Amino acid sequence: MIQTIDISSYSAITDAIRSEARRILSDSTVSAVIGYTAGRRVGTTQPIVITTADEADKLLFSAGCLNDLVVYLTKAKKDVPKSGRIGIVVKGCDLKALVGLLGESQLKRENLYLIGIPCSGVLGSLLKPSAELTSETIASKCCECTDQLPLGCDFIPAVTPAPLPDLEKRYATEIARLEAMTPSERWEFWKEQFSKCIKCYACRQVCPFCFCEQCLCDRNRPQMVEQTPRPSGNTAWHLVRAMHLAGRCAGCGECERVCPMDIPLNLLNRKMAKELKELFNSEAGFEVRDTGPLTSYREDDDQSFIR
Amino acid sequence: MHVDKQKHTFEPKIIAFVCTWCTYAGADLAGTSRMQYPSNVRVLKFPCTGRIDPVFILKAFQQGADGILVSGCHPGDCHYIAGNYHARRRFAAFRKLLEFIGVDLNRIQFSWVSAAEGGKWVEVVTDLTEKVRAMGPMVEFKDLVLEEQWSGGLNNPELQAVYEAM
Amino acid sequence: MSRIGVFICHCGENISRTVDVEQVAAQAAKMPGVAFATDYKYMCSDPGQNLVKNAIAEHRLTQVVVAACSPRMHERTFRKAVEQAGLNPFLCEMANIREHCSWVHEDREEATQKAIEIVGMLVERVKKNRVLPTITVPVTKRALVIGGGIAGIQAALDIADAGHQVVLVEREPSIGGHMAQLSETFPTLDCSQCIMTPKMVDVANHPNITLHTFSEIEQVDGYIGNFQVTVRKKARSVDEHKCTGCGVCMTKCPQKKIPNSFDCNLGMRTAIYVPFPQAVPNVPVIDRENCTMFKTGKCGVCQKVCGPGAVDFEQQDQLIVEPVGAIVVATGFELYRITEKPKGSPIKGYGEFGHGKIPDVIDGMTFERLASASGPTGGKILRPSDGKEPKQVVFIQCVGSRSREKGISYCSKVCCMYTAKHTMLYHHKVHDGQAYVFFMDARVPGKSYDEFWRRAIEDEEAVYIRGMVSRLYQKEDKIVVMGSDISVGVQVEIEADLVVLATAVQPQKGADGLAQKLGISYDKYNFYSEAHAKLRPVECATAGIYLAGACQGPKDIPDTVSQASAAAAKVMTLFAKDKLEREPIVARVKENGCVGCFACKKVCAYGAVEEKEIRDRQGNLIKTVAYVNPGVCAGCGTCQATCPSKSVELDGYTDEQIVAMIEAL
Amino acid sequence: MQKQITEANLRLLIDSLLLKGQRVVGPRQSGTMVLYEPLASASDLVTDELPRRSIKEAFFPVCEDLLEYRKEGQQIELKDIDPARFPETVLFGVRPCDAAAVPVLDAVFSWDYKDQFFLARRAKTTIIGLACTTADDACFCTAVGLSPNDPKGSDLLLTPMVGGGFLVESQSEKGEVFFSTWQDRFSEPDGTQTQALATPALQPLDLKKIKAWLDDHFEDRAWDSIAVRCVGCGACAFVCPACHCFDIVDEGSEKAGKRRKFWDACGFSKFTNHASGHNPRDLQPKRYRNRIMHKFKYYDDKFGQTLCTGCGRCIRVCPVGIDIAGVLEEIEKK
Repeated sequence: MIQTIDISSYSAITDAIRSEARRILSDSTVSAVIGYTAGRRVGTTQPIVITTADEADKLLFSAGCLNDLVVYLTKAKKDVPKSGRIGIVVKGCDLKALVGLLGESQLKRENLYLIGIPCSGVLGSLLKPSAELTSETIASKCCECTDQLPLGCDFIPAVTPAPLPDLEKRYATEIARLEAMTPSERWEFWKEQFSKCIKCYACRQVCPFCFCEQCLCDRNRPQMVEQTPRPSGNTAWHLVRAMHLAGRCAGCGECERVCPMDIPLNLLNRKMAKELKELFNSEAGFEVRDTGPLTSYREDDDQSFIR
Repeated sequence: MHVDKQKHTFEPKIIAFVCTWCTYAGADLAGTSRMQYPSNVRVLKFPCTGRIDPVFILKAFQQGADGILVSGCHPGDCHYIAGNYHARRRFAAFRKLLEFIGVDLNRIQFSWVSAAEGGKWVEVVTDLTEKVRAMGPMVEFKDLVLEEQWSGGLNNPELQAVYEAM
Repeated sequence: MSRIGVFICHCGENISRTVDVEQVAAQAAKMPGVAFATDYKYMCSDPGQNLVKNAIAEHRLTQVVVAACSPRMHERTFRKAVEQAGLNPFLCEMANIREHCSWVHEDREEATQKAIEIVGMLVERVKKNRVLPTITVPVTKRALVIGGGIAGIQAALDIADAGHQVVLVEREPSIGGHMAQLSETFPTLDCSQCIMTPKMVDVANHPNITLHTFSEIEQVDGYIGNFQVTVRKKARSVDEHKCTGCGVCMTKCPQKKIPNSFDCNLGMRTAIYVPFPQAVPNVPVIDRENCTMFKTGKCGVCQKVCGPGAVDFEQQDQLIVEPVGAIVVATGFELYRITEKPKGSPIKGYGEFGHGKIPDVIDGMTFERLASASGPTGGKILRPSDGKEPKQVVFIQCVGSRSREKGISYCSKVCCMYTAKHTMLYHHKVHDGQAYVFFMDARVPGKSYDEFWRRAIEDEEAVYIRGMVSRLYQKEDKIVVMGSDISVGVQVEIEADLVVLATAVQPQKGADGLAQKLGISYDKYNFYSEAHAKLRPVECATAGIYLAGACQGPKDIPDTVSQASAAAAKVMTLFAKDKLEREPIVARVKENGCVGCFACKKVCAYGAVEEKEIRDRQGNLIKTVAYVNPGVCAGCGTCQATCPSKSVELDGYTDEQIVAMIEAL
Repeated sequence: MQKQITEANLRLLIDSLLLKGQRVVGPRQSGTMVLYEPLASASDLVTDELPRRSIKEAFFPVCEDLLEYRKEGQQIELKDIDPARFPETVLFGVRPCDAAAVPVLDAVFSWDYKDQFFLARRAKTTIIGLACTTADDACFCTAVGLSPNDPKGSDLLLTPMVGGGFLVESQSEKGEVFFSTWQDRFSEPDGTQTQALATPALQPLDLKKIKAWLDDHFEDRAWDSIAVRCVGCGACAFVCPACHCFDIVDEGSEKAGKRRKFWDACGFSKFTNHASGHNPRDLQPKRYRNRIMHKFKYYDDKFGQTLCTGCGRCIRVCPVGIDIAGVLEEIEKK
């Protein structure tokens, strides 16, 4: 049964973001605010960087605000002004990525002004942008969300998000389905998925954690991963990426959303997150961590797989 | 010790990634002790298991490895204090990833072999070789290397039909 | 294109018996980049090495692969030979076709094929080898010793006697540490102070030793051979250079009732004080918390009576930067307190022993002060509550130690011996008294140790009861000790006048903080970790830092002194050269690609990774990147496998070299 | 020449082609997407959805081999790929916005350097276009001077008729040949009305005015605000029917391998990275500017054509909602 998701609070949130952005820009608390603005097509939004209080009314929050804006704070985005303190609109999932970047020395908390969103969910895709937010159209990450209310922000609109209805945990279901397969069935599944890849690197470019200036996969001495968009190089690329994100990925799901070839990339990341939680009791959250599960160890870590 | 000299139809390619201080030395000991084991294994020496990047394993599979061994110092014995602890976590995670994309984990063995364990080296290598030999060739990655997008390929199955018609 | 020379060794018949060396040479000659390939009976012999050297000249070889035994055997030999022929030694690789091939395979065909493939891998690898220059690091021949107990004193004296400058830093107002507190020492029962104080004086008088007491380590920068250590010299309120140590200030100080921690709070001291009469330096310090002048602004008696005018109420903490080349850490131990359950520590306290609320339940160190001739009771055993001589004393061993449920699983090593010593000292002083000892088992290995322990039982009449005490409680002026004697399986109840707990030896408070400043590792109890438990027991994994004494683990005095001298010897070995030379197998950061996530720093066990700021010509910060200090890096390469962009690369084991080998398969 | 064909005959035609061993490529359901892919039978053909990727890959594959190499001793052996091996192909159901891009690509691939791989495939391909009767809010062919039934690039153009079947118009010699080869399947037009064409919402853009602004505004602060949100992926370029940048790389080992050509995108930060490490387009606004300049100025300067057919794919896939039509409107207003 398709359920409608209650997003009636989004207009109040939009108002609150605007007035807060106006305030922090006019009193020079921040030099810029990164937020969402309306796109030309109905129901779409796009990221915007505003630097004056007059522009505050361009900001909004809606079910079409899919992007994880945190990517704009990383070194991969040199062109976003980074002088002074920057205001940024973050959903709970986005904030976890931001917290991860704080732990990896990519950002300094004092240089940020966080405007948190009490989020009721966003759409999974903007291919059909005017869709209503329902249990069908909602993003998969929202179905498993436990962080509707971001913690530790400088400002949060005084709105309590309506609790999400009981939604099917799509990733958990899909991971369980794949886990139940034989290895060769799983290989066939992923082979088909990876063969679709055209190496547009949208997954990498939107990922807050892909902040490397020199991606391993762009290197040719040595060529660790084949650069060409052929099934072999594609598989290596997605495995390397999953491995590099293991223990870091905060689950914003942007890689999967932006993939023009519909590859379920977040499935890999969710699977790794699940395993690292089980193995090392480590998961992304709102607390800044000095080390991740793969940059630390315990002497009594599991080694049942080692002879 | 004499290895049975029967000839097999399939001889797997086994690649071993080992640390220089423990497992490489353990393999040396197996040699000085004149122990015998299958000749399928090719050893790559690293300073420490901490240096072994999962990408190398992918690369080895793409290059035609049928089985892979990663071996280093026992916990607490690392020449570099903790390299093997980091490796242990890294590979605990990586093998889960490989499993998830459909690699049969029987093809990858992790072990601790100390400089004194020449015998264990022989056992580990022999067991892995025999196990992989029974499993047959690792075709998945090799097949991938031959795969193409439809538009770029000249040897796709559908094109073969076209050529035959021509 | 490369011009590689491949040299196949027969190793007598060791290789050629199972490997067709001629065929290997013939196949090697066909490998891309190979300009010359040959085989020879004994490649490591002089003629064999000359063959390599001549071929380098004759065939203008750019790289060399020697296919012979294990590189662990002869890599140095051939690299040296190659160097003599004018090539960088790191352009030579060995293919192990003996230990890994001819000796472990019998089938000639298979072994030959494998040898060819091994050579092929090394040929591809050596193409990617780079010229690596030897790394040299200058050495400042000046040592820092942290901690002025017997370990620090011994290490400082040894290094100073070897002619090197030593900076000795002690947190307390005087050096001496715990050994100065002890009465007699096992197994000889000689007076601790009698053997300790001359060494303390030696330190004070040694021309090569700079002593900073009442001082702590503020910051440590640099690396082996080149540390910059900032020492905080706390305000003593007494000018060390002016003070003559006459002691008038102390006799006149009106504040006389301050418990003296040196005497385990049994004796009293003044607000201006030296912790004990034989203190070095013999310069008092004002305890600002208890001084009337500091509390109320009125008094100043000490200043008035001080002839040389040494008392200085205005004195401030001083920061002194000491350049040193090596550091000996000798911060010692403290005793487990049954009252404390420190937050975040595994320690759980001992509620069943009264939480320290029963005055006549004391620890071993307190007993030492009671037994000491210079102690608060003048060497008489008098119990703290009423000053009476105890007639029944119960000693309880393993309080804290070897008790997983209380949070400490290790053995404190010294307690069995000192408890035996305590029973003897007690018996000597209270002839009609009876000592009981509850023990799990006696751990008394060591020269004359077992004899000593037996003497306590056999000659000095101590009653040893095998079992643990379950509970003790105050009953009028007695302490009822309830325990079990497991050797006979009965419950025991003793009405004691005094109970002495052999509490566990723990690292000093703040040991973890100091370790973080030094960049050395420590275990879950905060004992400092040696680089290798067996083969490098006095070195830290962090190059240039050495360990002495109980900060590394519980130790008695002989072991402590031995380790201190060993650490000193390590320092002297380091100082024997003007420059430190090391193999250039170290990690290097490619600053172009580094984004400063410092994953490398997180996984580096050696603290070799530093943060480096990159600035443009105007001085604006462009980015902060990782920098690997080649003097500190040990070359494990864990950083490289961790770096997502591979912006740190381990020379000698670069991705290019490894991938080339994999691709050769 | 004009003819018409019933839906059933069209499908029979496709199956006949396949039976003859001809390669037939058309829109087909591939997992969650519709893509141009070789059809196994006429029933694979999907005619109601614009494929996610454009038809350009029929001539300019995502990745293709150019040569093989092998080294032994001091010898290097090279083996060329023979373009004559490319099979004859019929492309069915190509949308006008895709077909219109093919002549645009012809211009660049047969300019001073004749790209034998592109041209060989091109020569062996017949393009059968299909006019659009529906459009979504990203479609803007009419805004860049094309139309939902634009014949540009098609050898034959199909237009759906009321009540089923298609009106077929030949646009080239290849189209005529196709008619004559398969004449049994077609019939003469009976005057049935064609269905109403799609009507993309965006008003026609003044491309001359836009180019005039671009001519003068290589340096302009507007680029910063337009491109600040661009994250530098290649999604737009890769789904674009007209983008044609590629890179060449050798893959394999020291001993043997292949030289390959594969899609590249001007949005990538390494696109113009020099071997020295210097990058003239060091920031994303410069890269995005190049994208717009190339499409609406440089290509026009050189070949008198616009490098955009208004298919709207880039708008649909852009991760950060960059809307090239919106950008053009903005420039037009300046």
